[in-house]
Amino acid sequence: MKPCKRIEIVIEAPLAQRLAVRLRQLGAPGFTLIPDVRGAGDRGERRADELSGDSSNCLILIACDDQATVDRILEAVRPLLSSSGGVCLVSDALWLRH
Amino acid sequence: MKPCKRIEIVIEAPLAQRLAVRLRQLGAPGFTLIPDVRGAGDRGERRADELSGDSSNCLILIACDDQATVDRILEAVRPLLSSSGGVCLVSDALWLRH
Amino acid sequence: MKPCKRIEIVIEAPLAQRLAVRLRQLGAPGFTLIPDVRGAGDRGERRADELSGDSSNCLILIACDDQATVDRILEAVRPLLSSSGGVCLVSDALWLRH
Amino acid sequence: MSAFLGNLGSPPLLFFFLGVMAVVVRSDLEIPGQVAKALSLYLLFAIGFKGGVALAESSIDSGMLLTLLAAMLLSAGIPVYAFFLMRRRMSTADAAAIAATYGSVSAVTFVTAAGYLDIQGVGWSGYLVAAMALMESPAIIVGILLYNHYGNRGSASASLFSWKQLVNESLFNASVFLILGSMCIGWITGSAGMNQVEPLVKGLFLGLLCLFLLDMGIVAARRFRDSRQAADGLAAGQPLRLMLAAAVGMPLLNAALGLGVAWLLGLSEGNALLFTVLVASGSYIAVPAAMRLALPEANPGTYLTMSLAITFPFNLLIGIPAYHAVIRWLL
Amino acid sequence: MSAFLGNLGSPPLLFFFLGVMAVVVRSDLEIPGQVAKALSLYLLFAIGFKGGVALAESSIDSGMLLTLLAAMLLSAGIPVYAFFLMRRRMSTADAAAIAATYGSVSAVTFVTAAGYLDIQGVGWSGYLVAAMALMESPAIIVGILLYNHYGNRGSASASLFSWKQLVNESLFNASVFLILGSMCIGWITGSAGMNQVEPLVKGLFLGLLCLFLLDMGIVAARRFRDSRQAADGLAAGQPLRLMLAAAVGMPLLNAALGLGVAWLLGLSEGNALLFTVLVASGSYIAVPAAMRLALPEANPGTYLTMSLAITFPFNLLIGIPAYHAVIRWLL
Amino acid sequence: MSAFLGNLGSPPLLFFFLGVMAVVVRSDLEIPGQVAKALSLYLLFAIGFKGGVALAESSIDSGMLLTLLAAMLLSAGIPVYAFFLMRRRMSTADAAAIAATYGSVSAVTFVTAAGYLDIQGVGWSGYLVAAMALMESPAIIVGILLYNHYGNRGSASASLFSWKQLVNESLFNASVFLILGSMCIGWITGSAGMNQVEPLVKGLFLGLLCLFLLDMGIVAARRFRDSRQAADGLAAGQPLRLMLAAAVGMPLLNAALGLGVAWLLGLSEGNALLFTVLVASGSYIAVPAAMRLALPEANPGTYLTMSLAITFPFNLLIGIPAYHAVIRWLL
Ligand SMILES: Nc1ncnc2c1ncn2[C@@H]1O[C@H](COP(=O)(O)O)[C@@H](O)[C@H]1O
Ligand SMILES: Nc1ncnc2c1ncn2[C@@H]1O[C@H](COP(=O)(O)O)[C@@H](O)[C@H]1O
Ligand SMILES: Nc1ncnc2c1ncn2[C@@H]1O[C@H](COP(=O)(O)O)[C@@H](O)[C@H]1O
Ligand code: NA
Ligand code: NA
Ligand code: NA
Repeated sequence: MKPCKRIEIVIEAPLAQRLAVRLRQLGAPGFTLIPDVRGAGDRGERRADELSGDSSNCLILIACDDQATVDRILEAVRPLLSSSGGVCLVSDALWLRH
Repeated sequence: MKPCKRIEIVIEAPLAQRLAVRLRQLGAPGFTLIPDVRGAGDRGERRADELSGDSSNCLILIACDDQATVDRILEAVRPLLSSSGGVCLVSDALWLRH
Repeated sequence: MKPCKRIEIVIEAPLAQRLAVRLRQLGAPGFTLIPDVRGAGDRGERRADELSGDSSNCLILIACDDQATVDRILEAVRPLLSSSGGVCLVSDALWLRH
Repeated sequence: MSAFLGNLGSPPLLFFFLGVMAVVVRSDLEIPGQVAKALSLYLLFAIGFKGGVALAESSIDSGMLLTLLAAMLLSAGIPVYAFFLMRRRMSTADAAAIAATYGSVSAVTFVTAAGYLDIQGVGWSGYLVAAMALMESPAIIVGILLYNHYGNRGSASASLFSWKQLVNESLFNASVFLILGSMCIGWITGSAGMNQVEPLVKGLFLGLLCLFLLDMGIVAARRFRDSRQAADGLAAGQPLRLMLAAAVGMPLLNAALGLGVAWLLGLSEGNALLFTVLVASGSYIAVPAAMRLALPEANPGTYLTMSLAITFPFNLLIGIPAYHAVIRWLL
Repeated sequence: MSAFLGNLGSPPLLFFFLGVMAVVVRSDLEIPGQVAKALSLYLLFAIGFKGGVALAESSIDSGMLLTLLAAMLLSAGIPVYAFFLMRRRMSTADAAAIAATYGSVSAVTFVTAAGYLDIQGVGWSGYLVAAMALMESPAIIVGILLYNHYGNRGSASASLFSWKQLVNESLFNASVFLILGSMCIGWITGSAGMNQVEPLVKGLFLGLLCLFLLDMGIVAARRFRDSRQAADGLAAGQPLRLMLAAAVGMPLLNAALGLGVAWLLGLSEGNALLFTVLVASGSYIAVPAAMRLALPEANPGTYLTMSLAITFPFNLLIGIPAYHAVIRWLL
Repeated sequence: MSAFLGNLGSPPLLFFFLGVMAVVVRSDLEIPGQVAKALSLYLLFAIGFKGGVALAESSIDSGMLLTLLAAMLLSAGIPVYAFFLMRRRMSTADAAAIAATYGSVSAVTFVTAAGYLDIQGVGWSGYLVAAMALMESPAIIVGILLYNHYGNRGSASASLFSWKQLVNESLFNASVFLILGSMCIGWITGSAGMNQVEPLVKGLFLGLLCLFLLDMGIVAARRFRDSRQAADGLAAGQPLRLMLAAAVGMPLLNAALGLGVAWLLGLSEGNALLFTVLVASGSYIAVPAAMRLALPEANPGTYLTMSLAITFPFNLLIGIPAYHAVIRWLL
């Protein structure tokens, strides 16, 4: 079991798709993406509705054991949250090495 | 990065819909809801099956940096869990402010 | 509120279905399974695509307050991760008793 | 006898069996959830539209209005007798939930009966569709009133429950709304409208009913299996024997009631069958959804298993042709 | 007048109303997301294929090419005047997003207009389908160029935004690609191909359009309601009155433009209507998706609410028959 | 030659190309997952039902039973030779997985071939549908037996793997179960049943096949692209050239085998083609699912890429008309 950071990001689907691509460039060892997530926050409600041009959220989960990479990811996420809303949480976890 | 509580609630879909509405009234700054989640616990299996009247679970995630609000939310959730089952976990996290 | 471990496992859908069955045998008090989760890691991208034989991931969440059970679960998960890939994270949380 | 075999040998029923078989042999066959939901919306849309067009071609008379009134009264009245019957063997909450279940109706049973009549070449009137929509809700309200009067109040989810919302939801729940709406549109546009949508509304009806019943077979059999597996856990409902007796007894009692009223109203063969099927069927979508919020103490392992896994197949396989035979004999 | 009533009384429009009603009475009726998406793909496939087959039966002439050119020019030109008009009352970002919205088109409005013509028995030519596809993208690019020139650059999501990707996405977005592709296949296989797929492409068209517009009614009404509820939060867009004025004014102005050009091009009755409808409609799928990435400062509560919740129903209910009446009067 | 062009110019094949193109130009076109799944269930249902009805109109004879026996033997036998052939260049696990893949069948290739025959106006017999269902499973079991004998046992996921479950799953997997079940129902209800479901089962068949192949084009092209991108990561399979050679060689070898057996059995033109196509096709749903559990050491980047991204399009575009040409020449 190796200590690591557990980064959790909720952002709008169109941004999430591109963020996923960017994550690899930033050196994330991997990520998991939960699509079609609803939510509400400062910018009102978000629900999945492809027809309406409204877009739902995605939840991206990243386990990362390298602090420098964590910082790079957070720096990349911060401006997205400012301009388009969302949430990013960081917590501690143990990563089961196999 | 601001310390906050990460509240995670798994309850049946029909309750989750209404809990989401209630959350705003309780002062939650926002929430994220993952629909169509399966699971099993004391009350047997739950799967998504709209036709059968069986209902799936939802997972609700709330980041909250105000302890009083956290307590209010937990008080509202507790009776739901007693009567209809489910799980509520609280953990610590850092919230990326933007 | 009772302290517990929060186990989070991301593995391929066909394995997840069977792991869910196994979990009960290992004494897990319950579990929550999020289906159709995308992701990427060492083994490349995974997306939901039932037609193609490609399989998506599932995210399994287990709250468990008994350390012996936690260990049994982790031992069961470890070989799955080695052979088929995925991620398993363990963190601390408080479980709202009702 | 031949009516039974004819019914059992029709493609829709055989696909229902196939779904049951899929669960028995543990096949992973499954209609994706959203598609199954869409199929059920399609059936409501089609039957509503057809009913509306049929209505446009007839005239509204007092017999029609009487039938609608009788349907609503039955939906509100059945829960009362069912509640007191059930309370002798079950908790107040379970009894109230079962009462609401059997006062309300199953749209799929109705649609299947309509398909059965189409295959048999027996006509039926459009206003029966309205009867179905009117019967969904009263039972829910009566069931909860009974519980509030005879049970201990202050249930836990009560914090999320409000009467106003409940009434709104039972009046405008998706299936009631879609079927009534489609009926109105069919009624407004008449046969000119039907010409535009005929290949969808009529052409595909029986084929899509097959696929839908395939899924219902899976869903019903799965619930039956689950209820047996849960026999010793918290999830368990009442003993299986009691559930079986109640879930076959209720539709038979109600069918008798329905047949009697249909006879008093002087309904035609097809209309009498549809009316009886409505009264005899039990809800497994609208009622359970309402019960989860209003009566969380009631165990879905009891009321939902009864209506979905026992009464529904019973009506489909035995009830419809049996009621039909009785109607033929009465007429 | 009777054209209006005839249009309002057709099943597709009535189902649109039914969807709006569902939101008004707070019914939980909803077409599952993936099925709604599939319905929209079906409509593009069907209209594309039909257009292609029609094209195979005519010959390519200069009038056709001129029409396509005019369509593209309008899609690129409208954003320019719209931008300066809107900037007088709104932020540069909002003005640019609205400009792009109204330069681009709504495929569903086009499909509904085609269905309207089919019901009315008025013919139209296949190449209009190509015109629709060509009009989706230019407006997006012009809108962003305008913003980059007149607004403050360096927007936050810019890190995820690249021109190359944007151009690729607007040229090959799902709806443009599917409609052009189906058109080519219809054109290659001609009436022999049509024979193979006719029951799907033609038989089910109006029926599935009904179900799709039912969902569009829900979606549009929901957005209208949300935009009113958000009136004081961060999510709020412009004041409702301003939005209403702009969202009815833009299609009227553009329809006038479209009618003029259609008249200059000498288009037939059906073609002129489709052309006008394209010019008058506003995008609510492709443009908002692009704006979220390229112009995150623009508020979807403004531009999306305008095109989806106001302009779309306006064109559907009033625009199509009104433009048709004018065309009839002009011809 | 004209058979090739005729095949390539048919709407279903052109839609497959369109799907491939969508991936090439990086369009975001995609059929929603549940709808794609539903389309595949529809095709199995329709082909099964048609086969059953055809069966009801013929009589069961020894030639039929011999064909079914031959089909099963080929499905069990092909993996043996394929395994030893592949093991010369690949790991034991990969060789076993490929062996199972090519012993088993692709239902979609079969359905497309049936559609091809329908378009060409060539008849075929219902029992071929049963042959398809019987060929899915034996190869899986033989493949795993081979691995257990020649490879190192004790694989990691073995804890989740049980023979009993595997056998059950391969016998009753969704596609086998649905196709056999629909065939039985078609056989029981005969042409009376067909009358009820004809608009769905026959009318929409080719149209929905187009939409399904559109999605298969996307899915196959995406996997081809991914396998090339992964060329240096852990996810990489075998070198592309080896995979190409094997994935074109296997269907050709197996087609030769199938043609020979079909000739010995004296099958008619249509039946011989379907039989050959079955033998020549490779599984990309049932086998990979089983391999993931039973042989996690085998790399889906190899066996799945081969069957889905190379063999499937090869059979679709070249194989079917080529085998047909040979059969015509042999007869
Ligand atoms: N406090 C919160 N807890 C959990 N999720 C949140 C929270 N606030 C916002 N979100 C999620 O982030 C999305 C955008 O939030 P906002 O930008 O605040 O509108 C929402 O739709 C939610 O899904
Ligand atoms: N220990 C657990 N860990 C994670 N999820 C759980 C756990 N126990 C119950 N759940 C979830 O809560 C739902 C209701 O649980 P229960 O009331 O125990 O039947 C289940 O269907 C699961 O989704
Ligand atoms: N660092 C990570 N953080 C979150 N999820 C991951 C991570 N690495 C892998 N995954 C998930 O586990 C799956 C299999 O990973 P892998 O075996 O590394 O290819 C991926 O598809 C992801 O969904
Ligand atoms: Na009833
Ligand atoms: Na426009
Ligand atoms: Na084969």
